[in-house]
Amino acid sequence: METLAQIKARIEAAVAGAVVEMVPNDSPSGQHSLWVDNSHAVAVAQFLREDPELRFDFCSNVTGVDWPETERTEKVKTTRLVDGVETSVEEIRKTKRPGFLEVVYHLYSVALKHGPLILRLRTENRSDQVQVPSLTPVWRGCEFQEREVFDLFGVVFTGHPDLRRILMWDEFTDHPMRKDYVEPDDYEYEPTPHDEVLVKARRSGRGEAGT
Amino acid sequence: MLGKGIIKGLAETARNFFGSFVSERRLTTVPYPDARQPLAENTRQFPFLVYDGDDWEQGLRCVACQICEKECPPQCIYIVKSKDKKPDYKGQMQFYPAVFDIDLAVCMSCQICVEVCPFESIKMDTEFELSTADRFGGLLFHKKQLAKPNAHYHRIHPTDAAASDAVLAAEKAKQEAKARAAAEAKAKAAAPAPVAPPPSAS
Amino acid sequence: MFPRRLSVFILRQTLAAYFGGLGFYMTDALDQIFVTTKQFLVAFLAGLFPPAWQPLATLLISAVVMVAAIIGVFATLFAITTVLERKGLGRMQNRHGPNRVGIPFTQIRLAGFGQPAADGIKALIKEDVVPVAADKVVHFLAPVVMVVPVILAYAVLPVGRNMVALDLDAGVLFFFAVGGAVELAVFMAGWSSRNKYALLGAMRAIAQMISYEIPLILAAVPVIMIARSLSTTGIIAAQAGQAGFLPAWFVFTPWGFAGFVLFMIAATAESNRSPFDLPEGESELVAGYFTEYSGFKFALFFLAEYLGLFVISGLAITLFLGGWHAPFPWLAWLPSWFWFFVKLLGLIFVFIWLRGTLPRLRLDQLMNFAWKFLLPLTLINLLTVAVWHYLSASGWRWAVCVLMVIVPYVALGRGLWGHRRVRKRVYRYAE
Amino acid sequence: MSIAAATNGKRHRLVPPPSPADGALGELLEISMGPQHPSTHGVFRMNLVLDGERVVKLKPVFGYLHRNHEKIAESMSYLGSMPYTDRLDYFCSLTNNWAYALAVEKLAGLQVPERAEYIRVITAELTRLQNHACLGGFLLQDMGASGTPLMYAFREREKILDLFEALTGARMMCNYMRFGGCRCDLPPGWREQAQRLVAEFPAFLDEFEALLNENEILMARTQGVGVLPASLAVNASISGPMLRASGVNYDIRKVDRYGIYDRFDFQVPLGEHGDVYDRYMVRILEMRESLKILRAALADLPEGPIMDPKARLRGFRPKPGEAYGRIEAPKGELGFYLISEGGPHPYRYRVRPPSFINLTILEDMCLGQLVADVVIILGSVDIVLGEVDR
Repeated sequence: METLAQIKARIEAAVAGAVVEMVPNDSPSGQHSLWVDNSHAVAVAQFLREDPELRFDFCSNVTGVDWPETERTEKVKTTRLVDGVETSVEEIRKTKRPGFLEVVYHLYSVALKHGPLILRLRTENRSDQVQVPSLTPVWRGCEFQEREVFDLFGVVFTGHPDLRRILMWDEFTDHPMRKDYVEPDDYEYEPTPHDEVLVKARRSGRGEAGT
Repeated sequence: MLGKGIIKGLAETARNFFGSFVSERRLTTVPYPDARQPLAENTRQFPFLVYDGDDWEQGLRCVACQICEKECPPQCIYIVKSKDKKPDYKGQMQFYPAVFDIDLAVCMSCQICVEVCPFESIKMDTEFELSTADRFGGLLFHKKQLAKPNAHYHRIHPTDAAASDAVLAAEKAKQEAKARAAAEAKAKAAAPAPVAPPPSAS
Repeated sequence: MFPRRLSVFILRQTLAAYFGGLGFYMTDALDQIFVTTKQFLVAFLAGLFPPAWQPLATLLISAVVMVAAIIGVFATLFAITTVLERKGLGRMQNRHGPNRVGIPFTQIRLAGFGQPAADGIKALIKEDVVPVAADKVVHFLAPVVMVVPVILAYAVLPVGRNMVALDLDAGVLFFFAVGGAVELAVFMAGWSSRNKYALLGAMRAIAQMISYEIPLILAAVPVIMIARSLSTTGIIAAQAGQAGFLPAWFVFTPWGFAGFVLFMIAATAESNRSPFDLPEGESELVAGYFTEYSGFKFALFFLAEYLGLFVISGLAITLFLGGWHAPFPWLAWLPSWFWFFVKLLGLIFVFIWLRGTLPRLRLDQLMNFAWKFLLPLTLINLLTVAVWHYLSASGWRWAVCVLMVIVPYVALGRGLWGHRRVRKRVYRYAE
Repeated sequence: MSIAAATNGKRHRLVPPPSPADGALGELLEISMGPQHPSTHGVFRMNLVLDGERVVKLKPVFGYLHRNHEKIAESMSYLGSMPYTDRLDYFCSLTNNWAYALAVEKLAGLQVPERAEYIRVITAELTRLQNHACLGGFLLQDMGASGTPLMYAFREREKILDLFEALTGARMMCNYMRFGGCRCDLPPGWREQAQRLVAEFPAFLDEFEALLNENEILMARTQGVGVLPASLAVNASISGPMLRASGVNYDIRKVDRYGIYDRFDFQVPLGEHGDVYDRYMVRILEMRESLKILRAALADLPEGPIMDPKARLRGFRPKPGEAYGRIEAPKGELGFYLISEGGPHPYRYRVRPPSFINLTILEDMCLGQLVADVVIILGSVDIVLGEVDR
């Protein structure tokens, strides 16, 4: 398989106006990915599937990732002229990353037996601009997985043939895989001897995700 | 010809029909409460607490470090640490669990508590006939029900129990050597040396 | 030891049967024991009535005694068969089968033969659930309508020498006519339940039972042609004696063997047994037409199914397997009813064996099988029996008739599954 | 047929669903097959629209067993999720363990010792054997075979589960593999017991094949039913034996060569027609190939450690980053996608469940077939609801 940079260059050459960005991955797995802009995503996907040297005909895995708005405080050492003397000052810089939802596609090639190529699509925000284009017309295998992402994350796939909830029931309103999801009242609740344990767990903060 | 495969299949079932009367290999099931299949040595069902000696309360190896409670994936363990301390098998003063409950209705027999326990105190039992009519309390096992002697552990998992005893013996020997060294140092220095801190949770 | 004593006994009885010795009278009495008991019972009970009423009373009492006997015997057989079937299937599947239920509150397990009692009690005390939307009257009547014709069919079934409830001249005709009423009950059950599975099951059942009734009857016709009788006792009488070293049963002729196999296949389908159990195919239609039945109504369906199985096996025995005749004259000292039930249990075992082995057919294949395979074969079999009748007894007759059976079988078997060739496949491997 | 040419349409379909406007349809019958139905392999539901007994429309409905495994895993330590993976595809807990361990090892850069790799291959292939054997049984059960093939398969499965119990302590919920190795070494005598099983297994396969392979009813029921062409199979991300039954040579054991699969000599059986019979036969033939792998692996099993010394049981915090690890599970491609933020919990934990994705194409395969075929097509997909619903 070609390197990711080469693929990126070829996409940009083949699909006019496509914005493709490399997303590095620092872990030992070294699986870097490509972020594609929403308006050209289908064309890029089409190209990836049809190109005789890439032939990514097998969309193995589709999943969502929720990135809520985060405020990162970091201490940055800067040099500044204080009273004419250059001194290094520690400065607390707050960076605010707006929240968004991400859809990750893992592509493989059955014909040429290579992969994975990881595509990422991102929504504008987490509340009202949650559309990304559906890649189901390109890879049929995305159908149920995109439905699942819609169900659990609330990403709306434009162009999906049958966008309904798949794992939760139709009347359900929230999206449980989001990081800020709050469990509704459990109407089927009944007391068990296990309750004390759960209360304790919740007190120690273990019940919440990511703590 | 039509029917050849069907006749082959019929011959196969007939062979099994008669075979099941004569061949042990074919008839693998046993009439359960009357006959039982032997359990493998590694078999695990639900956790129990090991105690040394005869008194289950004194000999309990658990020091209420609560690691298993933290690591338990379905959170079925509930421990309350004691206020006071009692000597453990090494003679060191340790906390002990004032309450140690395991909700076996929630436990999924994953053995992670056993793996993370640094004191060789929680092990997996092979008892599985635990059905009860009491939905709310029947499977909530308390410290007394959970405590079982080391001899029981030796009976159900002899290899593991021997290894576990060896680990404890080595630690005890280390501790004694350390105490001896400390005592010698103390004698030499003739000054009060600090007591070795008890191994605490993580 | 016991086996030796038994073998001595068998030898003596066999010799006695041959030479008309001392044992003959004894075996004859044993053979007719139920007949004489009935006569005694009827005479005794009728004697209690005033003389003017006695002819009518005799008739009535005789009928009641016979009905009670038939229901009692075959219901018991049903109970035993359910256990035997589960045990047999279990053994084919390398399991023990039911071996728990015995006498309650004791450790006596009776090898599991207490099971039908437990099942029966359970069925009786279970809640009888009727769907809200069901047609309640029809829903109630269906199991009753199902059982009645099946029991009626027993009237013409000879279970031993002189042991037939009603020796009709048109016995076989009566049998098929009554058997046809079962379809009505099936459709009543399926329709009245207001359940889609039940409806589909009922539709399947109707299609299947009507289709298979034709080959069933046509497979029986050659026997009627040769025996020149529609009476069941007449047909059995035509199979008495020996033909060479084999008994003179119709199954030991080419047309008879073909007829027997065709009859059994059609009978399997008629009684909704695997591999033709589509109307109740549990993996597709949950339980088919009796999906919405529970408790004792369900038990009645179950009973009717098994009674139907017994009676149609009984007819197969009557038509092809020589009825209650012993296979060899030197075994004739065993009572006739014994031989009937031995043959019946043998056929039941075949049904269980098929059930334990074969997967189920699909509906269109089932229909193809009936109309494109069984029906032509039964029609050709009519020709075969005519040829058999008009050729003189010789090796030629055998050869011609065997060919007339085998050639159409192979030819029709080839084209059975339509244009699609069904065959074993060879697979390729990739490195 | 070139794959690209066949997939040029907007949405890839086998049979266009007939609409009532066609005029060919009579009154339609809607049936909700499941969630309580004997042959939907759990709490699976299909909303069927039938014309007579012919399927006009089929919508799979699931989620009855949904417990949000992924969310649970996000609040759990990395190790704590391992026993939960057992419960995904509860028939094949060891391959689930392996896929998860593989993904975490990629994420954290752990090396698995050779002996542990051999043990993983052995347990995974044993898992494959029992899964495929039981699948054959379940398929025949769906076809109405009164449980005989299933019981034969279960008889052999018991022996494999005995091996699992001796090794891991549990028959089904093994929870055996750890990041960087395996939890414990083989107990004494295990290898010989496994070798005995491998030696006896072909006899079972012969018996199974004699019972069924040539059975005319089986062939008539399965051949030409639920055909899935290769191009559609690839486009719909079908994986595992189902993909290979359509004639696509794609076995992750061969493609990724994960673990030590490049050391073993085995072949990949391929179907030609992509129908239910091919799916059944490919699994039967795969069992024979698995036996080859097992024979070799049990013979060359080296001595040595079974855990990476770098691996830690508690306080395991991989560096930030992400990894996707996949293996050829008995049901298809089982992948785990993990994102770490450096904490003790995964930031995102995703299972790529093969049987869930293989269901994508269920409607296409069933259109125009009969109700009885729907059941066996579903059976040949080989789903486990624990994994579909997660």
